[in-house]
Amino acid sequence: MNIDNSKVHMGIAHMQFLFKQMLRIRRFEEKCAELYTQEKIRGFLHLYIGEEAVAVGVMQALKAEDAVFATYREHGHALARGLSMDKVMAEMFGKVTGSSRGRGGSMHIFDVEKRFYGGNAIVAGALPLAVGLALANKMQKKNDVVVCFFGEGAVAEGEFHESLNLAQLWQLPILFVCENNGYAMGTALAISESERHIFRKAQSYGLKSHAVDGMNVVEVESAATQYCQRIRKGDGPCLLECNTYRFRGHSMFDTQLYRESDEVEAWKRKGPIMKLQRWLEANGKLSSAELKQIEDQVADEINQSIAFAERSEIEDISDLYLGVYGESES
Amino acid sequence: MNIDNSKVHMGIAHMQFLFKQMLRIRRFEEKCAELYTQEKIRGFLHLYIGEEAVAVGVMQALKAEDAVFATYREHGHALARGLSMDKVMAEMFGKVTGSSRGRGGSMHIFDVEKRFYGGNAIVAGALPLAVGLALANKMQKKNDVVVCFFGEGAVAEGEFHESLNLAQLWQLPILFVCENNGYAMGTALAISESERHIFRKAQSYGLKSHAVDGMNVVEVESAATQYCQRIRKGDGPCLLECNTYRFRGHSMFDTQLYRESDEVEAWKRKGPIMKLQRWLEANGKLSSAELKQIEDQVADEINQSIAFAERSEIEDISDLYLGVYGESES
Amino acid sequence: MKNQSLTYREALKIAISEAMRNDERVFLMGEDVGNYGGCYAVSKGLLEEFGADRIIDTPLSESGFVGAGIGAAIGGMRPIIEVMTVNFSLLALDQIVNNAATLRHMSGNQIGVPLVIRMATGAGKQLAAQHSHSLENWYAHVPGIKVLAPATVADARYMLSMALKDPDPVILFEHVMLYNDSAATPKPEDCPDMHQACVRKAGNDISLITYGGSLSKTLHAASELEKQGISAEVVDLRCLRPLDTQTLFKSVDKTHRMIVVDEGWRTGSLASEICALVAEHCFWSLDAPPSRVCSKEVPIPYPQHLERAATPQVAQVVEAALTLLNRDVT
Amino acid sequence: MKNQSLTYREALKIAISEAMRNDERVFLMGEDVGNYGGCYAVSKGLLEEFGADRIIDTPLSESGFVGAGIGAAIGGMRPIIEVMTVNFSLLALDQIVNNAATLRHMSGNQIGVPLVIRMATGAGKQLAAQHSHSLENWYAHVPGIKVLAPATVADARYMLSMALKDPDPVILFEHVMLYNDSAATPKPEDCPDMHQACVRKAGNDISLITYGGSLSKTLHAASELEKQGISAEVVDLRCLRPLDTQTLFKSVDKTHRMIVVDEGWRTGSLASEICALVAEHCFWSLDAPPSRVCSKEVPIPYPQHLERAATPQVAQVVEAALTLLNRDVT
Ligand SMILES: Cc1ncc(C[n+]2csc(CCOP(=O)(O)OP(=O)(O)O)c2C)c(N)n1
Ligand SMILES: Cc1ncc(C[n+]2csc(CCOP(=O)(O)OP(=O)(O)O)c2C)c(N)n1
Ligand SMILES: [Mg+2]
Ligand SMILES: [Mg+2]
Repeated sequence: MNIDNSKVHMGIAHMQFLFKQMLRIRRFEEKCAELYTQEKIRGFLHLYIGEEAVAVGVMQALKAEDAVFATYREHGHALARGLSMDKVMAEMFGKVTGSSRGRGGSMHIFDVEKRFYGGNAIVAGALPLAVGLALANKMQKKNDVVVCFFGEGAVAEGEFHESLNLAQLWQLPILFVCENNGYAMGTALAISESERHIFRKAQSYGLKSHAVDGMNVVEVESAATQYCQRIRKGDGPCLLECNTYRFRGHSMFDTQLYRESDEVEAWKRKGPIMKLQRWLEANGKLSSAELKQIEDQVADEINQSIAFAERSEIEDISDLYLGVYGESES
Repeated sequence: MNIDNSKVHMGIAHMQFLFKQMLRIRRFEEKCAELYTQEKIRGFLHLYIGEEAVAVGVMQALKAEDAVFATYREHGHALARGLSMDKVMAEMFGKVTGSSRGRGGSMHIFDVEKRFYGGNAIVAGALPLAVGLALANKMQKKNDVVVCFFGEGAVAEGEFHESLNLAQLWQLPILFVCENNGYAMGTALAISESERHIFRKAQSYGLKSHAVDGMNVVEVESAATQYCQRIRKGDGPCLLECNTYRFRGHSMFDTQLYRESDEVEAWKRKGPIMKLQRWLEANGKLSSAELKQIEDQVADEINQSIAFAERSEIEDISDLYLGVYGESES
Repeated sequence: MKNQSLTYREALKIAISEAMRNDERVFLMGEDVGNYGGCYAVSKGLLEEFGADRIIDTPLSESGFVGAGIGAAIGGMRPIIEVMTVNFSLLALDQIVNNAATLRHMSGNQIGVPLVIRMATGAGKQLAAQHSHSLENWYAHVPGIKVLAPATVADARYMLSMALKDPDPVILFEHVMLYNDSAATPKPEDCPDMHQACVRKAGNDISLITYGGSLSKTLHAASELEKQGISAEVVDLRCLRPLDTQTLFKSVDKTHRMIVVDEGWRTGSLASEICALVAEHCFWSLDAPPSRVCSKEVPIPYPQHLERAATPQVAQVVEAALTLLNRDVT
Repeated sequence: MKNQSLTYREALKIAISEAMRNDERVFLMGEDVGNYGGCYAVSKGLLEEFGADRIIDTPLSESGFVGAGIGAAIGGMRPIIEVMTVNFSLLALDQIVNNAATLRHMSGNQIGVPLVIRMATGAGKQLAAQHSHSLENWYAHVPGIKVLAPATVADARYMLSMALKDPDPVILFEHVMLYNDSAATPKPEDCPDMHQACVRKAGNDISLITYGGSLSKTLHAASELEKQGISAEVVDLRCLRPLDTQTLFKSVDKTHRMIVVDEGWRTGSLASEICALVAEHCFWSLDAPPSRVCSKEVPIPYPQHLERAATPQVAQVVEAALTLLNRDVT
């Protein structure tokens, strides 16, 4: 793993932090998969396992004022953005203490305090929203960045096209992050895109864009940081393509007929957590005691979140209508 | 005007034919504008005046089996495709003898015998249809070309994006023709597209594409012919960008606040009919007697079409429901 | 200045510019709202007053810019989005239904979308099947949004500012046949709260319930009935979601007979909803079945006689009333 | 082989493969219908049998591939288009309403669109607000299309082939909760003509009108009522457009009381239409107001107790019936 990335100078503490963030997501989701089979979590559950470096890397580039839009595969983004694991777990349990009062579940985690705008289960549906929030920022003369995550499958949707064009025409402060994991459900990139380099598509709208190894958290952070700097200066929107892979099925229902296990295994060997761990270990920056400590901390946090979710109440049915409409200003 | 286009060898008779075709459209529409002020024609009326070289040039590349999809600005395409002027005029009058029984009016001229599939008043709405017809052709192992016309304004719509991607992925026998007249209603290209070269956008999907002078009918015919040959060979979809200009407003309601009359005048001096006429004259291929004869023939045809439309009946109200649903096969 | 009269179009323009002067968060965005002056000329002159930063001409990207409006509302602005006509709003429905209407509830009441979407609706201008829809009832079906149908100059003048004060997305339908209507300069008291239905003419024998573009036809029918000694009450619904059922039921409980006049296609229309409500709640006070005068179930055709035959007309309302009252239909 | 039972899912698959074997114009197209096997596993195995030319995996481009289906139908094919769920069909509505439903009439009966669009619908799987819509009534509002809601395994088995013989676009709604239902191998005679409503249980005291995913709940309610000595008739509408009003009115004229059970949001629902029709046509034979059991007017929430509270349940139907019959509600 190459961490001699010229553009960013990272201390060891930060590298360990990145490692822990990715591990939190990984262990959290492994637990979610279990909880799903126990029917504690229901509906659709889309795991991010294998792709943790993307969310964790990108979030490092953001400030508190920046905003994030994600997809239905957003546990990783929520945790990396700093949402409390308790709230996220409670949301998956459908409890009223969840980040969206339990109404959204796995696909609709929101936390406005963290400027985390969900959780959107319509593929490409969040792109226009992100463009609009960036427009609001620009109109209010704010330099804050809006980040919008989406999969390579979303690129085929008309809303991708409309959104990139608007963002570039209006020179908006927005970072598009394409998580190219090679598949949209069972549809391989070659079946969904005539141009398979998403960054080239973005360039065709005039956006600054390139692709990075999405399994390398350092590379992702470095690229995102540079783009965010650019965006904050008012130099217009960028798109970062992160090449990555999901190790699990699309959702818990997926029988994965569409890909060979060899392919999955090959990608697993490039796993972002394992590689960073090996590098840290090889450089003497992660002793087995330290590793155990991190694993224990993560396990504790997860266990606590489950306990919290378990003991939380479900929303009262009499609140069903709460928030269909808001309260009038005047 | 450069007609030494290396790829196509055109006889003088053909050049005269092109001239007459363009003149038919021009005079027809000038008359339509009059008839509109007389309230014989109603609804929206979008004139093609100035852009005749595009439809006339492209249609020369087509065979009877090929299919055409156009926009709400499609009188020119209909006439150039060989629809009877009587039927087209009657359609504009809303008479039952019109090409669509008068139900469509100016924006919805259909003639299935001529494989002329309208007349679509939703910007970019015909692109997916054209892709589908091309798919049907390919599935039926036919080499026929589907041509789809649309304005540069349509390029911003998601359906443009989805359609080009599908066409290229599936290697369909389709020719997209972008009539780039610089404006979508009052919106200049610079306001609607971050990439102002439409052919470059097409290239970003992998389509073969380039731009031609849309005021030069010979150049348009030549380019369309080459693309159609390519397409018939099974070499996949192409997009031809034709740079052109509409001399009149977007529709009869347009007060044209958005452009300078200087600009309009400058483009008028590049008018496709005038230029071809001058070239023919300069080369001794169009005597004033011949010109007069052509003008007379065109005038006759138009007068006849008006007489036909005038004396035609309107559809009986009892037929209102005809064609909401078809008759069952079995 | 006294008794100066104002058109519906002017009233809307004044409402927009007033809102923009009073609140810098308000801006207007849509296709051709700026340089062209608005497809129905509502915003003519506003670009000069407010500049291109607040009167934003968008590319043809309905889903994109409506979604961007939603995002901008989330970001603290108060956007007025103009979708040229309801016909094109189909392209933005995903954003309206899956995001605008849903975000507040789904996020557990964290996110509001204070947004106004204006669109033209209805038939009458001979614009044929793709430009003549009345889909108000589709929108009225969706929890989370509000739907207004200003039918008078006063409502055009004041409903928009009420809508802008609402914390939720409000869809404002402007019937195309109303723009040229004029009336004496309205005063705020001419416009009751946007949630209220309004008795436009009091009567005792029968209730005629209507909204939007059908109000004037219905009032006309009421005066025809008056000549035949029948006292019809005309209720203008004004707010199509949520419905002011109190005013509705009060009228029917008084007159014991009801006809709904609605330009939507009959099946699944707003008229159906009104009939269902009245049948449920006023069943015992009805002296005759509720009745609907709606559009015929055909795509609206271009020619005037067929367009008229397809849409509700005064004579049909009169006839329906006479039938309900067991009077001879002349 | 005798009495072998079949799931709803299998019945659909058999219907598709049978159609494809019998008619080479038939093909299946949609997101993940091939390699993945269909998002609800309906088409699993069909790719192997028919190959990628007839089982076409599309990119995420709902408007594009639905439009392409319409174009292919015009071009002589008989496409079956799968839109994963009705929620995503919003992205394709423009194509369905402005093209599929409209082309035949608008072209003066020249063009037919023999197309079947299948989509999953409804709540019950805890998929939350963006994945649980029941928008059948939106489609049932539109002239030019037909709408089917197979509620039984037999209908799943045979309605599709009837739809494929229809000369017009047919939308087929498959409720998500039905896919695992199973029944003895159905015979063609178990499936009446697709245009007919069906009395699923005869009764005399009250008519329960329903369709699709609510049929089993309604039958369940009817047997609960039976236990209380109330004889309920259950009518399955099956075809939502055009409606079989004859069967509907006959039932109500017999029982004199009616409840409609419909998973759509109450306001503007199909239930409203049925109530309106019955109020108009059976007014004098009704002994009590018509009544509706529908979904609550909220975006459907994720947790099971709220999802249940938001959608029609057996107990509510029973209660509504007892109320209408003036029985004590226990
Ligand atoms: C508009 C729309 N169409 C279809 C779906 C169903 N669906 C959910 S996720 C998905 C695949 C998306 O793939 P991609 O964008 O690559 O993201 P990934 O799941 O790989 O992270 C599909 C087809 C949807 N949610 N929204
Ligand atoms: C989806 C949609 N949005 C808006 C309109 C209104 N409209 C009709 S034509 C037009 C401009 C289209 O411009 P362009 O594609 O460049 O074609 P041109 O008129 O210049 O030939 C607009 C905005 C429409 N018909 N359909
Ligand atoms: Mg993917
Ligand atoms: Mg143009």
